[in-house]
Amino acid sequence: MHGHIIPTRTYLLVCGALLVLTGATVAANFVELGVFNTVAALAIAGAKAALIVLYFMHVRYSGGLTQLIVLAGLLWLGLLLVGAMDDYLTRGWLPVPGK
Amino acid sequence: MTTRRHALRAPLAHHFDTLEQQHDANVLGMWVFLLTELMLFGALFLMYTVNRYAYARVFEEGSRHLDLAFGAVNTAVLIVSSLLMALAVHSAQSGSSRFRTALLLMGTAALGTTFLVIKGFEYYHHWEAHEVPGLNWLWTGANAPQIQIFFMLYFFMTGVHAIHLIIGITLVAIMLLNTLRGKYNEMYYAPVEMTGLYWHLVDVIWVFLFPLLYLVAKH
Amino acid sequence: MATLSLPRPHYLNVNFGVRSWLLTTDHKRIAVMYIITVTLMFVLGGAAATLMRLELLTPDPDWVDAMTYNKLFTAHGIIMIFFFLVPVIPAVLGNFLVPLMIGARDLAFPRLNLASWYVYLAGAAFTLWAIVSGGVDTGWTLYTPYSTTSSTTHVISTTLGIFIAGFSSIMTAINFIVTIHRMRAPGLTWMRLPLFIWNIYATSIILVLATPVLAITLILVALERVTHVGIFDPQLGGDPLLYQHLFWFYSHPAVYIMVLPGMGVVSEIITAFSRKRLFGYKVVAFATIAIAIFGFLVWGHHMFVAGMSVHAALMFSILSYAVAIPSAVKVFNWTATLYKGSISFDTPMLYALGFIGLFTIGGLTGLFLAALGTDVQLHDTYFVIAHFHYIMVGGAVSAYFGGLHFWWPKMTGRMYPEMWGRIAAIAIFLGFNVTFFPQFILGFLGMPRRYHVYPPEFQWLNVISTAGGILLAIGYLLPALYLIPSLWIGKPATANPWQATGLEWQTSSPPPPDNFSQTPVVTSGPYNYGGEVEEVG
Amino acid sequence: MPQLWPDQASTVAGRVDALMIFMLALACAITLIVTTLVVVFSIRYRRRSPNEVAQQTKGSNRLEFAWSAIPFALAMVVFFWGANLYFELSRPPDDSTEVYVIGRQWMWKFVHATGQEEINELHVPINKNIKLTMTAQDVIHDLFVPDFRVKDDVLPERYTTAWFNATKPGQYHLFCSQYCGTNHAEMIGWVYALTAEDYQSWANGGPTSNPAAAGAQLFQSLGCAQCHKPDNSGPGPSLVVLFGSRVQLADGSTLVADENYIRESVMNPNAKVVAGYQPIMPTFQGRINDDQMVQLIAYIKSLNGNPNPAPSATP
Ligand code: HEA
Ligand code: HEA
Ligand code: HEC
Ligand code: CUA
Ligand SMILES: [Cu+2]
Repeated sequence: MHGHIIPTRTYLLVCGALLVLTGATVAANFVELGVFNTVAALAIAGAKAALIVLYFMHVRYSGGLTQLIVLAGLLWLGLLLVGAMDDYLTRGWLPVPGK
Repeated sequence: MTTRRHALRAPLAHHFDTLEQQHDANVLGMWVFLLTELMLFGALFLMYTVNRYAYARVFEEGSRHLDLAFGAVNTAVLIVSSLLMALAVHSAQSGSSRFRTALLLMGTAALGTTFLVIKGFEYYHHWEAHEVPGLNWLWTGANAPQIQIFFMLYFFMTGVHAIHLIIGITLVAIMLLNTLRGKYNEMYYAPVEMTGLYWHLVDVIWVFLFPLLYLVAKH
Repeated sequence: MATLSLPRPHYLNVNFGVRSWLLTTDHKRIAVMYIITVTLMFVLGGAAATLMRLELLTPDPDWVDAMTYNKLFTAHGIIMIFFFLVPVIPAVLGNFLVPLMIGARDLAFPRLNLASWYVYLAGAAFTLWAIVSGGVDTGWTLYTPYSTTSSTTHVISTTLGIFIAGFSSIMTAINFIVTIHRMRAPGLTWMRLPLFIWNIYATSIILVLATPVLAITLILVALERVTHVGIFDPQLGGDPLLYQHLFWFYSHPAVYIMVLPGMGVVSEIITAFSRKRLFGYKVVAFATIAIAIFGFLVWGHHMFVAGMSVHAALMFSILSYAVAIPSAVKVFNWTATLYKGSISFDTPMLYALGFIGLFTIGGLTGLFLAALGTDVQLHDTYFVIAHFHYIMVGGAVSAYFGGLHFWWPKMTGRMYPEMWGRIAAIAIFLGFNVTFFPQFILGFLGMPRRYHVYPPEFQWLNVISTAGGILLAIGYLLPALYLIPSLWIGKPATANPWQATGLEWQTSSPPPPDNFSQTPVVTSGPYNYGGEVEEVG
Repeated sequence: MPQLWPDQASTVAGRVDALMIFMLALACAITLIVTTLVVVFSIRYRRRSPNEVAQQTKGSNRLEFAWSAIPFALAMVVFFWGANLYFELSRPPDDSTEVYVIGRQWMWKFVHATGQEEINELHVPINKNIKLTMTAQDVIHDLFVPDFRVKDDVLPERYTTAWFNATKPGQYHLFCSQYCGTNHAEMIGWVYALTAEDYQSWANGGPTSNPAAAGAQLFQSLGCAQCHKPDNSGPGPSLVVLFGSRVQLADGSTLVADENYIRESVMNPNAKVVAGYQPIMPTFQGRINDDQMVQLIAYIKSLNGNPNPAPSATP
C-alpha cells in the first residue's frame, strides 16, 4: 500500500539505543545526584518514549496530522499537570493563611 | 505490479471510496484512540505527582520495597517485544511471507506474556510481604497510610497497564491467526499496523512507569 | 413485487422489523434510536426536577424527606448531564447530519457507532438501576470524601454507569473526528464546512481529551469506597482537592461539550431563516476551536473557595475571562447575521433567537462567578443554579429543540404543525424565564443550593420559580403531543422545505439509505443564499 | 416590599456589592444591546415575500476586532477588581480575634479564645475583626454568612480561614454551603453581632478555661513536654515562638509554621522533618481528636509572647 517503509536496520538500532538507555537509567540510580536523579530518570524516559514514538510508531515519517495528534497529546497532558500542580506548588506563595 | 495488486484481496467497506481512504481512516481512528489512552494514564500521572510532592520521603521508602531487577528486566522485555512488533508490521507492510510475519507476532505475544509472568511474580512477592493495600495490608513501619498510598498507586498503575497488555496480547493473537489465514497483504494490513501502534503505546507508558515507581530512591 | 409505483426507497422503509433496527449500522437509524433513549432520559430527569420544584414550594419538608430530596437532585443532575445533554445533540443530530452535511455515505466506523448506542444503554441501565434500587445522594459532582466514605447509597454502580457512558461518548467522538477528516465530499474544504460540523468537530476533540480523565477518576472513587484505601480521603492521607481538580478537568470542558453543538445548530438555523451568509464565518469557526482549547484552562474556577492556592485562583479566574471572548464573538456575529436578512419566524428560528438571549444572560452571569470577589458570595448558591440552567436549558436544550424541528422534515419526511410549534416555543421561553430568573435573586440573597428546607423569607421567589417550572413542563409536553402524530398525519416534506443551503437538503426527505444517489461535488462556500454582497463596517 | 438585596452587615459587604453593581450594570447593558439589536433586526428585516432574496453583507475585520477587544478590556477590569477584592476577603487583618470552628455532620462548633464554646450559634462583637480558623471532622463543609459576604470551605485534616468585621448589631443566617450529606440543609445557625457591652455581658456568662490552657495540659499529659523543652535541651526542637516563623526542613526547603504545619507535625511527623533533628517523633494520629488539636495549636500559639495562661506547663 502506501506509507514509508523503514529499513530493518533502523529498527534494530533504535532497539539497541532503547536497551542502552534502560541500562543507563538503572545505572544512574546507583549514583547520588540529589534531585537530578529524578530529572535524569525522566529525561531518559522522555528520550526512550521519543524513540519509540518516532520510529516504532513511524511518527517521524507520517503525515502532519499524526504529528499534530502526538503534539496535542503532550500539550494536554502538560495542561493537566501544570494546571493542577500550579495549585499545590504555589500554596503559601501569597500571604494568605492556609492557601 | 498493478495486476498483482488487483489480484490481492482487500475488503473495501461500502461507505469508503478508495482503499487508501479506508486505510487512512482506520489509522487516524487508532491515533485518536491512543490520545484517549494517554489522557487516561495522564490522570494517573497527576495523582502520582501530587502525592509524591506531598510525601516525597515516603515515596522513596516505598520505592525501595520494589525490586529493581524485576522492573529493569521487564523494561527490556517490553522493548524487545516492541521491536518484534515493529518488525512484524514491517514484514506485513512489505509483503513478506506470511510465516515471517506470524513468527514475529508470535515472538511479540510471547514476550508480552513473559512480562506478565514476571509481573505476576512481583505481585506475589508483595503479597507475601503483606504489601497489597485493601487486601492483606500490614505495615509496621512509620507512615503507614502514606506508604499505602504509594502501593495503591503502584498496583493501580501497573494493574491498568497490565490490563492493557492483556488486551494487546489478545489483539496480537488475533492478528497472528488472521495472518496465517492469509487475510493480510501489502494492500491491506491496517489491522496489523493498528495493533502495532497500540502495542507501542503500552510500551511507552511502561517506559514512564518504570522510573516513576522503581527509581524514586537509590536502591 | 408487482406494484407499479414502488415507493421511493429511503432509510426508513428499506427494511422493517425490530432486528433491522437493533442491528442497523446506518447512522440515520442509530440517530433515531438515540432520539428515543435520550428523550426517555430527559423525561426522567425532568420528572425529578418537577418533584424538586414542588418540594421547594414551601420552606418546610412537605412531600419528600431530606434523603429523598438529595437523591432527587443527584438523579436529576446525573441523568440530565451524562445521559441527556452531553450525548443529545452529537448523538442525535450529529449522527444524522455529519455524513449528510459532508456528502459521505456513512460515518467512518458504522459498527462502532452502533456499539456506542449499546454502550450508552448499558451505562444508562447501570445508573438507572442504582437510582431505582435505592438511589445515590452525592450530587452529580460526587465530591470526596463524602462519596467515598460517608454516603451510604449506591455510589459504586452509579460511577460505573457514568464510566461506561463515557466510552460511548469517546466512540462517537472518534467516529466524528475521523469522518470529518477523511470523508468529506470532493471540493468540501475546511473553510466550506457548515458551522455545525465545526462545532461537532470541536466537541469531539473535547470529548476525546477530557472523558478518559473522568473515567479513571471515578474508578478510583469506587475503589476507594471498596478498599478504604485511597488518595481522595484526607483521613487516609489523601487529598479531596485532587479529586476536584480531576473532576473539573473533565466537567468544565464538558460544559462546552454541552453548548458547542447547540451553537452549531443555532448557526445553521439563523442563516437559513434569515437567508444570509453567516457574518464573519471564519472568525466564528476559529472561535469554536478557541473555545475547545481554552475551555481546558479554566477548570479551577469551580474551586475558588475550596482551599486552592490564591495563585491558582488568580490564573483560573483570568483564563475564564479569556474563554468568554470567543463566546462573545459568536453572539455578536449571529446578531450581525440578522442585519439586512430576510427573516422568517418559523419554530426553529424562535428557538434560535431565544438561544441568543438566554445564552447571553447565562454567559454574562458566568462572569459574576468567574470574578474572584463575587464568587465568594455566589458559590454554591442558587445563583450558580440559575447561571447554568440559563445556558444549558435556555441555551443548549432550546438549540436541540430548534434543531429537531429544523431537521424534522429531513428525518421523518413529514412537516410538523407550524402553529403548535410556535406556541410551544413561546411557552417554553416564558416558562423558562419564570422558573430560573428568580433564582438569580435567591442566590445573591444567600440561598444555598441542595437545600430542601430554607428560611421562610426565601419562599416568595421559590413559589414563582415552581410556578414557572410547571409552565415549563407543559411547554415541553407540547412537542411530544404534536411531533409524534405528525409522523402519520404531517404534510409530506419536500427535499428542501426551508430553501436552505447545505448538502443535507440536496438529497431527498427522508434520505436514501446511502444518503446520496451520487457523491456530491462542492464548488462554493457554505450558506450561499444568493443576493448581492455589500461591505459593512 | 419583599427583599431583593441582602443586608450589608460587614465591612466588606459594601465593597463586594460595588463590584456586583458594576457587573450588573455591565450585564444589563450588554443584554440590552444584544436583545435590542435582535428584536430590531427581526422586525425591520422580516421576510415580506416567500421568495425574497436577502442582501448579503461581507464580514468586517474592524467589527470583529472591536467586539473582541472591548469585551476583553471590560473583562480585565472585572478580573482585577475581583482579584483585588479576593485578597481582601481572604487575608485576615493582623489584629483579629481568633475563633476556632469545627464542622461536622451536621452541626457547627465554635470555640472562642476566651473559652466559650457554642453550637450552631456564634456571638461576636461588632466593629472587631474576627478571624475564623476552621476544620472539619468528617467531610467537606462550608461556612457561609450571606449578610457578611463570607464563605469558605471547611476541610477535614486541614485548616482554612475566613474573617469578617460585623458592622450592625443583629442576627444573621449561617449556612453550610457545601453539600455534606442527608441533613446538609439543617447544618445552619445564627451569627449574633452584639454591641461591645452586650458582648461583654454574654462573654461573662461563659466558662473560664480557655483552649490554650487546655492545650497546655494536653501538652503535659500526651508527653510532648518530654521532648519539646523551651531551652532546646530535649530531643525535639523548642516550640517557643515557632508559630508564624520560618522553619528549615531536613530536605533543604523552608516553610512558614502555620496551623496546617503544626497539625501535620503531630499527625504525620515524618512527612516534614526539621533540619538537624531525627525523625523520632511518634505520630499522634488517632490519639488526638479535632477539639484537642485546636487546643494544642492554641497553646503553641500562646508561646509566641502573649503572657502564658498556664505557667505550670511551660515547655
Ligand atoms: C453548557 C454549560 C455551561 C457553559 C457554556 C458555561 C459557561 C461559563 N461558565 Fe459556567 N457552569 C455550568 C455550566 C456552564 N457554564 C455548570 C453546570 C456549573 C455548575 C456546576 C456545579 O457546581 O454543579 C457552572 C459553574 C460555573 C462557575 C463556578 C461557580 C461556583 O460554583 O462558584 C463559574 C465560575 O467562574 C462559571 C463560569 C462560566 C463562564 C465564565 C462561562 C463562559 O464560557 C460564558 C461565556 C459567554 C458569555 C460571556 C456571554 C456572551 C458574551 C457577550 C454577549 C459579550 C460580552 C462579554 C464580555 C463583557 C466578556 N460557571
Ligand atoms: C441538562 C441539564 C439540565 C436540565 C435540562 C435541567 C432542567 C431543569 N432543572 Fe436542573 N439541574 C441540573 C441540570 C439540568 N437541569 C444540574 C446539573 C443540577 C445540579 C445537581 C446537583 O446539585 O448535583 C440541577 C439542579 C437543579 C435544581 C437545584 C436543586 C438543588 O440544588 O437543590 C433545580 C431547582 O429548581 C432544578 C430545576 C430544573 C427544572 C425545573 C428543569 C426543567 O427545565 C425540566 C423540564 C423538563 C421536564 C419537566 C420533562 C419534560 C416534560 C414532560 C415530558 C412533560 C410531562 C412531565 C411532567 C409533568 C413531570 N435543577
Ligand atoms: C519522642 C519525642 C517527641 C515527642 C513525644 C513529641 N515530639 Fe514533637 N518533635 C520531636 C522531634 C525530634 C521533632 C523534630 C523532627 C521532626 O520534625 O519530626 C519534633 C517536631 C515537632 C514540631 C515541629 C517543630 C518545628 O520546629 O518545626 C511540632 C509542632 C511538634 N513536634 C509538636 C509536638 C506535639 C504537640 C507533641 C505532643 C502531642 C509532640 N510534638 C511530641 C520529638 C517529639
Ligand atoms: Cu455541612 Cu453542608
Ligand atoms: Cu466551569
